[in-house]
Amino acid sequence: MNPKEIIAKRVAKEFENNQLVNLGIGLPTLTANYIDKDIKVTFQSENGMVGMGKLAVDDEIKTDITNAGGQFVTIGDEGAFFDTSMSFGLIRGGHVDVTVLGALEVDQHGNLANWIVPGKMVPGMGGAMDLVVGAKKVIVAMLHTVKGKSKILKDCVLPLTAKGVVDMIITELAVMEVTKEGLLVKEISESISVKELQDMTDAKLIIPENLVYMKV
Amino acid sequence: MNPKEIIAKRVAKEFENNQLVNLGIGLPTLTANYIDKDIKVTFQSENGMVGMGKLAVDDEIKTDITNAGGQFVTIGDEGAFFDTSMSFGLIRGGHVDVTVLGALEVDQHGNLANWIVPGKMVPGMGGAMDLVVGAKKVIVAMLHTVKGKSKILKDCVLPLTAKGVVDMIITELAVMEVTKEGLLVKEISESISVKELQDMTDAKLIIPENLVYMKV
Amino acid sequence: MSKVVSLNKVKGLFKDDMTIMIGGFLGCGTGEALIDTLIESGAKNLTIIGNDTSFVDKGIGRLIVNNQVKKVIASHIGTNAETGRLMNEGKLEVELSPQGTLIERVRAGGFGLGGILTPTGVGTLVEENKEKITVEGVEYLLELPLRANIALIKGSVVDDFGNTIYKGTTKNFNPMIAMASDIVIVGSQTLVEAGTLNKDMIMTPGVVVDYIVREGK
Amino acid sequence: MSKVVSLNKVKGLFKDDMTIMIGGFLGCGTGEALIDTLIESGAKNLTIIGNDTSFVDKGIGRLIVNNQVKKVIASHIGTNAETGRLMNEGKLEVELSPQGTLIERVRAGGFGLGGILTPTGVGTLVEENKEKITVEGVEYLLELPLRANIALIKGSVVDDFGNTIYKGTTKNFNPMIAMASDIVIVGSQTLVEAGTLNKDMIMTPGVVVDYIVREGK
Repeated sequence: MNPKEIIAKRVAKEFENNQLVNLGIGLPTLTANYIDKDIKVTFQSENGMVGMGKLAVDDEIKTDITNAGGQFVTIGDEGAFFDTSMSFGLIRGGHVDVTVLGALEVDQHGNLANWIVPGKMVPGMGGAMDLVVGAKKVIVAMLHTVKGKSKILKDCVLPLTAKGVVDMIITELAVMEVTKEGLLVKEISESISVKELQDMTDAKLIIPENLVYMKV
Repeated sequence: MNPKEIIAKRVAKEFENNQLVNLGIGLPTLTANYIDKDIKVTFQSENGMVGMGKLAVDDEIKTDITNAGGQFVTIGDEGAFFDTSMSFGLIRGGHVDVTVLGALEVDQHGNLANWIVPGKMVPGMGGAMDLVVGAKKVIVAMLHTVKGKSKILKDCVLPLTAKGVVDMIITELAVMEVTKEGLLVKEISESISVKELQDMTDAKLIIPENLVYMKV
Repeated sequence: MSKVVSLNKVKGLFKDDMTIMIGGFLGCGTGEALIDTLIESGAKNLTIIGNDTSFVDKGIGRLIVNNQVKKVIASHIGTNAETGRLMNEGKLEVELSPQGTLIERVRAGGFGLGGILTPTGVGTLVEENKEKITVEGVEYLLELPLRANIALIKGSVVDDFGNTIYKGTTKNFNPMIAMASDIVIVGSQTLVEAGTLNKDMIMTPGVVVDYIVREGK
Repeated sequence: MSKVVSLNKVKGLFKDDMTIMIGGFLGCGTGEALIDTLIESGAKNLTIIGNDTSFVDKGIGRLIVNNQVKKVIASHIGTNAETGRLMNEGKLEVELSPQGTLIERVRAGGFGLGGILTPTGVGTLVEENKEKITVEGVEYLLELPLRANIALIKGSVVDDFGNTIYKGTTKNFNPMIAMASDIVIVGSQTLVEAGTLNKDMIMTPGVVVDYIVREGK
């Protein structure tokens, strides 16, 4: 299993029945493929629908039904369309149970940086700032390191997307919860030791006695 | 012609083609009966529609279509239904061209008092405060006096509905515009002299050279 | 688990001292079966948020007459003499809010806004105890969000996932109230299967609805 | 006088230095015939308000490529490399607003609000030069209204009074933009007679629409 698959599979276990879920583009979107059959969640697309289904193919395509990436998608029986004002009412108003996003950096205070890449073009925050402020649970799903450097910091260096909003970080190596005391490791990959995990992480990790292995 | 009929007929002349109009209950509602056939206006009912038609009778009645007084009404081809948020978006956002309301008192500064009757029950302002603040043109339609006392004051005594919002006052005796200098009489009833009009009015009236008779 | 339940089931949700938002404009768009159920529950000291207190024999008006209400937040109480009488006797607290302001406060509560600035009420009694904020030379009142424990919604056509269509002028406060309450109960005039509604007509998506009961016609 | 006019007629409305709001999300819900017409008008130094700058060959993106735009107010410009390039060369001013904030600013402009308080952007670059207001211990940004001279709307089904229905995800910014502009032009995908639409589906009432043109499919 490649690292992204591990992350997507583990994130998928976080979803509970009847939740409204918003997935960021890229890796977060992959998590939809691994949700247990018994768990029924509804997906929101912030451009204006709930009940979003898979990408539309062939005669499923309706040019008036797109996702937030501009791709043609389907909509399920439980779905509804609405305008941007309502869509962000759902988001900022706390009606979205879980949002899953990638990050450039996240820190032990739950701060998140994922919208400005230094020296690169600034694409704009789109709906990300509202999503992480509004959703009841914010899960950052990302590789633990980039080019050998930890993406989990004591304090974010890049411009923030939001302050203190991240609830959980899921990487290919660990599942961590943001607590008032700092980053609490809930699960660790069987492939590494606690010391190795800490060595690969800039932020100080809290290791509980009941630490378990990460199952995917 | 009774005084209320005079007022209603004169108010009806203020409407222009394609305007969106909101009429208060009572005398203002009567004005709809006197609009020139060539003038096509659309009526808003703040409980959630534009294109409101006449009261519904017999098999026109649909229990899901009511006006702001709770009566069953019809809706025209140009009409649409919406929720209260949209309805007051139209009102406060300046999309309503004209609103016509009654008043307990109005003064030379354009202040309006029409929601608290002293010593009586306070019914609540309903949509009136939003309407007079938001509509492009606010016309007060009322009898000039009550029990011999002027309702057009130098300064309102009763609690205000809004400050400086009235554009025009139409009574059975005169048509007056609120200007920065004070109340400018535009038209006067043939039945009285300028002196008599001033005697029946608490506020100081400005009488222009080109004063004309009120035609209904 | 289906969201469609009996009126008896939702009766158990009503508790003393709760804040309840109720849709409707002079009763048009109010679920009377839900009002019956709230009366049967006997819940007391309620704070009710709605456009008006309707008439003595209709909608919110019946809760007032039945002395279940401690406080009302509304834009108009003039059609229900009991509201005024109880208020004057000191038995009922009434907070009046301009209609356009009231719906924006409910919307702010449901849409996660900290408040809105409105020109309505400036220079009147409405501005008492409120912060005034000047933007580009114009004064506005800062009006704060409203939320409730339970919302009672009336839907004209509702599917069994809770997606709701409102016909005619029954919309009024219903769609916003459904966004601003912890528990949302929809009284369905007509109940259909999920997937059969026109998805461009749904004003309240089922994802915010907790319970669906059957309203009469 | 009918509101239904030719594209040539509305071309004359576009002037240099105007602020124009344009509906659409990555081009879905943007009237391309109206974009064609705005391009043909040659109007320059425009300020464009919309969700994004789409792609180089679609919607707002085409106006960027055609160098008609002085300033963009949007939530996202990442799908159109030209926007970034012109910005970096100092030829285009870009004001980024979080998507939920942007639509609330447009709504405030159209609904007569002086501003709204949002928690979004607190503690980030977005709060620069903005007033912070604390309500019940929580910090919010005061975000101010946006308005425009002209709104370009795309309607799926439009009647000849201007009543507009939006299908699927073409709604996005269109209904709010139609409320926040002095002149509202609707590009109709399908044009029908007034009175034939389902009045519970209309999101933009014809009373706010000034001109109707025909869009292709």
